[in-house]
Amino acid sequence: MDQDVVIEANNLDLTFQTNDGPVHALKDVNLTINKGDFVSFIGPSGCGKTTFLRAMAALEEPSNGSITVNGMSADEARRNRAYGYVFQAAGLYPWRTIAGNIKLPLEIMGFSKAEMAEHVNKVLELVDLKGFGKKFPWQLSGGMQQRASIARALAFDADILLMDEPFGALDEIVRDHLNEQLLELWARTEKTIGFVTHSIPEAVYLSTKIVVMSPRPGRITDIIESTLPKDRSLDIRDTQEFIDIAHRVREGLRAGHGDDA
Amino acid sequence: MDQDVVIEANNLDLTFQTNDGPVHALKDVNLTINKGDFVSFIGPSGCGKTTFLRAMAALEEPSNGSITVNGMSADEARRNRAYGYVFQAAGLYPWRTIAGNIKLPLEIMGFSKAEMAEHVNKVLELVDLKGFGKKFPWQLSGGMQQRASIARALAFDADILLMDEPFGALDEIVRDHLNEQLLELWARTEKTIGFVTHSIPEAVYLSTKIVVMSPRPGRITDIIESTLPKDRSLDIRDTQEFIDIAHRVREGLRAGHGDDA
Amino acid sequence: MRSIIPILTVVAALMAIWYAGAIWMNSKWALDQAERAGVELSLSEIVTDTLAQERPVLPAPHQVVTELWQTTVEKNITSKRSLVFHGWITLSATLLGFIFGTGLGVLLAVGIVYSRAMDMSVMPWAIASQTIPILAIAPMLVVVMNTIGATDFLGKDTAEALFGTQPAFMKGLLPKAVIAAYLSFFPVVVGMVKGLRAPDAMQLDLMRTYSASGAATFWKLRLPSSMPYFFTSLKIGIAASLVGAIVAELSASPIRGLGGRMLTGSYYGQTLQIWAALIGAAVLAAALVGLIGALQRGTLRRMGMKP
Amino acid sequence: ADDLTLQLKWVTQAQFAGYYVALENGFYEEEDLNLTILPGGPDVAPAQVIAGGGADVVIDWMPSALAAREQGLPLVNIAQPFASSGMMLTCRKDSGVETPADFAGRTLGVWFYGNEYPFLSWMGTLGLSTDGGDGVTVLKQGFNVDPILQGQADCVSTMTYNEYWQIIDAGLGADDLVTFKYEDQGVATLEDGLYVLEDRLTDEAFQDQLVRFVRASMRGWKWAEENPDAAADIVLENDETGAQTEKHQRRMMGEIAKLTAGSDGALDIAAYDRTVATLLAGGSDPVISAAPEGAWTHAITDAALK
Amino acid sequence: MTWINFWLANSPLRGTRLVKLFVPAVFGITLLVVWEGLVRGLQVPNVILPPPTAIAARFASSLDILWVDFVQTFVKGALSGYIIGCGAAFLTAVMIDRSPFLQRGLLPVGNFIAALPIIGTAPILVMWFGFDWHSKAAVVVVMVFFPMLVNTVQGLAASDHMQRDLMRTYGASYPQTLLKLRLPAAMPFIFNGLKISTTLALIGAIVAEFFGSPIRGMGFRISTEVGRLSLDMVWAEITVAALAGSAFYGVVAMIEKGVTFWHPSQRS
Ligand SMILES: Nc1ncnc2c1ncn2[C@@H]1O[C@H](COP(=O)(O)OP(=O)(O)OP(=O)(O)O)[C@@H](O)[C@H]1O
Ligand SMILES: Nc1ncnc2c1ncn2[C@@H]1O[C@H](COP(=O)(O)OP(=O)(O)OP(=O)(O)O)[C@@H](O)[C@H]1O
Ligand SMILES: Cc1ncc(C[n+]2csc(CCO)c2C)c(N)n1
Ligand SMILES: [Mg+2]
Ligand SMILES: [Mg+2]
Repeated sequence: MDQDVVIEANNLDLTFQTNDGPVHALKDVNLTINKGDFVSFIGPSGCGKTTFLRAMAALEEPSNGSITVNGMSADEARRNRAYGYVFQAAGLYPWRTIAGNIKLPLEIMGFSKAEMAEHVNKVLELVDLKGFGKKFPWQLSGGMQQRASIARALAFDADILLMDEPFGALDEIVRDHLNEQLLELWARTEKTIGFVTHSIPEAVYLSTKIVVMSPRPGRITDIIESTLPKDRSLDIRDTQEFIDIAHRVREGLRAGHGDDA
Repeated sequence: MDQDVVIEANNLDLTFQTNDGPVHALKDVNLTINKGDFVSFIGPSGCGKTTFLRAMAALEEPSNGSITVNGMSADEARRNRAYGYVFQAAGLYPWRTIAGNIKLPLEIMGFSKAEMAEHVNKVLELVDLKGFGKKFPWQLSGGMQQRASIARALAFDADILLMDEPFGALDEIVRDHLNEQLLELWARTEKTIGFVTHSIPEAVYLSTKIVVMSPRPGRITDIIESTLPKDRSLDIRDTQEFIDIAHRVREGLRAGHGDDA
Repeated sequence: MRSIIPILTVVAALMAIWYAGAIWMNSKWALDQAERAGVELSLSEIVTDTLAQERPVLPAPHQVVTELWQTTVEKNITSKRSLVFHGWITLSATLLGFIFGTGLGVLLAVGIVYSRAMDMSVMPWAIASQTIPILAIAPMLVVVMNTIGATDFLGKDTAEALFGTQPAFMKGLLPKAVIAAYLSFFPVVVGMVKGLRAPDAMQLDLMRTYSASGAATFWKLRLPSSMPYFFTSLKIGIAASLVGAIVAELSASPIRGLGGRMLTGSYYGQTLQIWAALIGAAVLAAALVGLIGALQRGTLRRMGMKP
Repeated sequence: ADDLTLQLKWVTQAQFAGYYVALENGFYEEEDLNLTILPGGPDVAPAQVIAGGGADVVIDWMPSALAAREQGLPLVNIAQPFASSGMMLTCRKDSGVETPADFAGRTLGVWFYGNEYPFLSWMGTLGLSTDGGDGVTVLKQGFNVDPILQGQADCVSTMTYNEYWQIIDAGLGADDLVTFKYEDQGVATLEDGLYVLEDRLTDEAFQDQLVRFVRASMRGWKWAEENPDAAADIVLENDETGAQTEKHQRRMMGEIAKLTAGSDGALDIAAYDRTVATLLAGGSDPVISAAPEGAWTHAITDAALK
Repeated sequence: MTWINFWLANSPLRGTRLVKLFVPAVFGITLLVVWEGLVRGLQVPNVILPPPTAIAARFASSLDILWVDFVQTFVKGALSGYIIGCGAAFLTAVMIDRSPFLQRGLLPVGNFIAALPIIGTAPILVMWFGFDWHSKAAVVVVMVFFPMLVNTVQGLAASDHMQRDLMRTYGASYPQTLLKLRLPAAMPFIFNGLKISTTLALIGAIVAEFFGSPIRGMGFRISTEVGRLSLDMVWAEITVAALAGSAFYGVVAMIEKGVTFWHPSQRS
């Protein structure tokens, strides 16, 4: 079991200093993610989901406690290019076309020209943006930009995918479609995925593990191991098991809100 | 009846010229919105919802056809400050605090100091951001930024509210809460609301009229007049009537996607 | 082309002001002269006199244009009396200095952005360097460069081997270019430091998730984001470079170029010659700035920055 | 041929005709010298150039050369082609200045950059302070005579051979002006002389080069005095700025000839002593504090004029 | 020496004010020591480059002259010219920003006029405005105008689409958009111009004095003392210029930090 641990957070604290006092974004967070896990993070807005994901990717420095990835520090893992990261906002570079944006990580990681073209085409198709490769970001709708940023993270084969509300700006049908695609990709490649979402059904449908968080200070209130089989179709959402898990998540979420209202 | 028309689009066409050819964002769009309507726009990503909303607010110039607001041109209406607009991305000014951002329209419209403070407090509370007034945008989570931008649009009493996926980055519970708040506000103030969303239940729950759109070129494929009573609680989502309407919307949406896949 | 009419309008307004100014400023002299000669001048006499003085306080535009015409079109461009010849002397120092200066400026900016030690130690001294009056150290610099023999571009012998005779502009080019570079590197440093720091946190974080090397972050993120600042700096930098070249011409030997023309014009009281050189320099500056503007528009359009 | 570099005090003009004539007519070549003439300018200090090794011989005015000597730069006068001074103070008659007694309270334009010493000595002997008050108000005059034309100064410094004529050219008549020649006021100081660094004079080979250089230069000056118009034309040809006019240079050559007249190149000791006395007499603030030693030599001219 | 700097700059102390002053000081002292060593070692004549110790001695013994010159050149000439020039450029930028017609017409012509080189304009401005500080201020005005104008115009165009659209939805008037959006968004650029102009102002005021001046002022002193070969005095004046200029720049940079705290380049 032990060699399968990919991400491990121990007593993680993270405090931001701001102009009017410190903000405790994460407090005493413990979590173990194993290889091949699909972990969803859910919780009220501002509870620290993004901060936690960023800490895993070594984009934030914990104030206390430790976080290890693949047995090394998060920062070493970052330097080994262990992550594909999708930011909450699309964050495309405005001076590059969509194809150029997707190509960016490939250029940096030294892919060949031919490989790049192939990867770009593949992921553009995956997110349903074929034909938009030559457009600039501001010529795309909000949802299209978000899909482009997903494509950018998928273009290279990182073992760990960290996705911060990737499907927030998409309609149900595209979302369902991308959910299926993502599950398929995950099953095929055995990636480890950390996934922030606000949609309870999405979290339940996708995850092997659901982490419920609550704010001020941000902490984990519940960790739900999914009992659903790894191989899932969309129909699974009508099963009692699914509904039960969703219920438990909703309760956790509500409790988190209660604290504070 | 006729004097109640607030927004009227006639044979609206809108084409963007891009580096690789024109994009037909809107084609032959006709729509009438009456005073006090709550109109939702739903459709696949890239179908022109944002563009349509922007055209109503005179932020885009139609290539063809006309759009009138309160009997005048959209641009005149804009200059008469008829709109409150929530953009798809938060778009807060980084040099202003959250409270400062919310104050912005009030300053422009010449509110007094006392009024400003009052309005700011009220809407900060409404979107559950009390205590964050003094923070700068980059110190807030994505969802908090979006709520701040909603607060900014609500801070002054525009007769027409145009909201582009305002609740996209919020979790179910906050979302439900804000949905209720919004309905309450709408019922109390008789505002006319244009609302882009990707959530079918949200569209059905909120709207008196649901506009289903489909892409390439962007056009209206269905307009559904809701038969739900104006006074709604969240429980209404379990009624058959609600489920029927949702079903019709889903069908329309699926048809739109079909065109293209 | 749409800008032709506005430009012409503004130019016309300017000319009107200029003519009025010429009459006003030169009239004192005309009246003075008349008084000493004991005659009364009518208004029209004043106007004709003020617009045709040989040593006007402010020459009339047509006088300057005539002088320009005579010293450009009507002179062989290799003649020492041709403004084109002198313009080229100045331009060559400007361009060489600009290339040095921009190169140095960009390098320093990169160093400052990437190394905290450089940021803290170089920046204050770069600022201090610019507060040193260039006209004061230019002569010292010329003397020193003269002493170590670094005055000609390529050197006389090399140039002769390459071109037969040493092209005139190469003689004494280096000190002028160094001074031009000295003035032009600073705006580039300031603008580029700001520009290279312009990427926002998320854009930088993206690079960090790729564990991008410093070089990759530079080429793919910092440099593209700095482009608007870069071009603005270049525009100021090339104007500064021209000023540097002209200043340097006062301390260089032999005295020539547009700066030399201004100096000797002033020394021999040839107001028209000063103005012709002045306008010549401004035309040069405008052309150079315009060129960079065109480059900027082209680049930014290719980068999809503006519809 | 031996390479030799001469740094002029100012831009190429008839003031330096002798050297250009000698160069163009091959006088230096005949002496087996390969002479390079470096024109000066407002921002070129000949003493600094020679200190930096940029020139072998420089042309400078004696006041500034002696001041440099006091600063620790051992300049030595090896020849003095200019016998008399061309410096004047030129005033507008309508300003009311008629004699030096009228200077008090006036605004006077003066050249600085090492050219101010004769003026300061003069004011010293007149007992006028130069920092406003009951003395005179001094302006640092630019390159040109604008201050007097614009009425910003009552008097400006002029040279007989240049600035004075610019005032005339500008339209003021000679009878609108009052001029005070330093020669006439008894405060004349020696102008354009040839200076080298003292320690190099011990080098026999260099001495020999200087001898040939001075000989050829004086030949040039003689020729220029005899053929003023041709000399002016030679100057014009060597002017890199193309700014000089024939009229002005010919007239300047004529005036210059008056200043070089009477000099065979050898320094006149009486004139030297008078210069030193003037500089030492500068009131409370003399230009030099003690009579210099070894600031001149006749060795070169003696050999050259044999 | 250098390694001290690298160590300090990367040590945990790096944020402290002390280190911020110390690091450039170490660099500067290194420079001065090398200078002193070179001048003495190579026996460079004092009339070419005096050693720092000689300059310091001269500085200390001439404080009264240096002060008078400083007031004449910096306070009267540079500062007033800076304020007028930057103000005028700023207003021009705002003015032509409002009118596309003027923008297309005035910007190229404005660039053109501002590109007139100081060597040419200084004698003319001295002729027009007299010998005292007024003409120096005028030279400074002409010199700082262009950099300030270019930066401000560029800055006023720097707000992004959505930020501008927001203002449009409020039906904001032009002055409101200017005040609440375009100016704040332009601040990073405007401060760029202001910073570059600080050094230009000082240079302009000093250089202008070469073309005629009363007998005080930093430029007057420099040009006069070069002619007199008192290079130590020249460098003492240069030191004053460098100190005053750096302080001037530092003040503007500090204000910038306060005003544009929100810009990514100011957050690290
Ligand atoms: N400024 C622009 N220039 C060029 N094309 C544009 C521009 N803005 C939008 N488009 C194109 O117009 C179409 C409609 O875009 P719009 O933003 O209206 O979509 P949307 O329905 O809001 O989608 P989403 O749900 O993803 O936000 C898209 O194909 C988009 O690429
Ligand atoms: N750079 C920062 N400086 C100061 N405070 C910050 C910063 N980033 C985040 N915070 C604060 O940390 C807390 C957690 O923010 P985080 O972005 O992790 O929330 P989240 O769970 O991702 O919320 P959302 O669902 O709205 O995106 C918030 O209270 C936020 O205000
Ligand atoms: C800055 C400046 N300094 C001196 C002069 C005057 N000047 C011109 S030629 C000459 C004689 C020396 O060759 C002198 C004293 C000036 N016009 N400008
Ligand atoms: Mg978040
Ligand atoms: Mg949209």
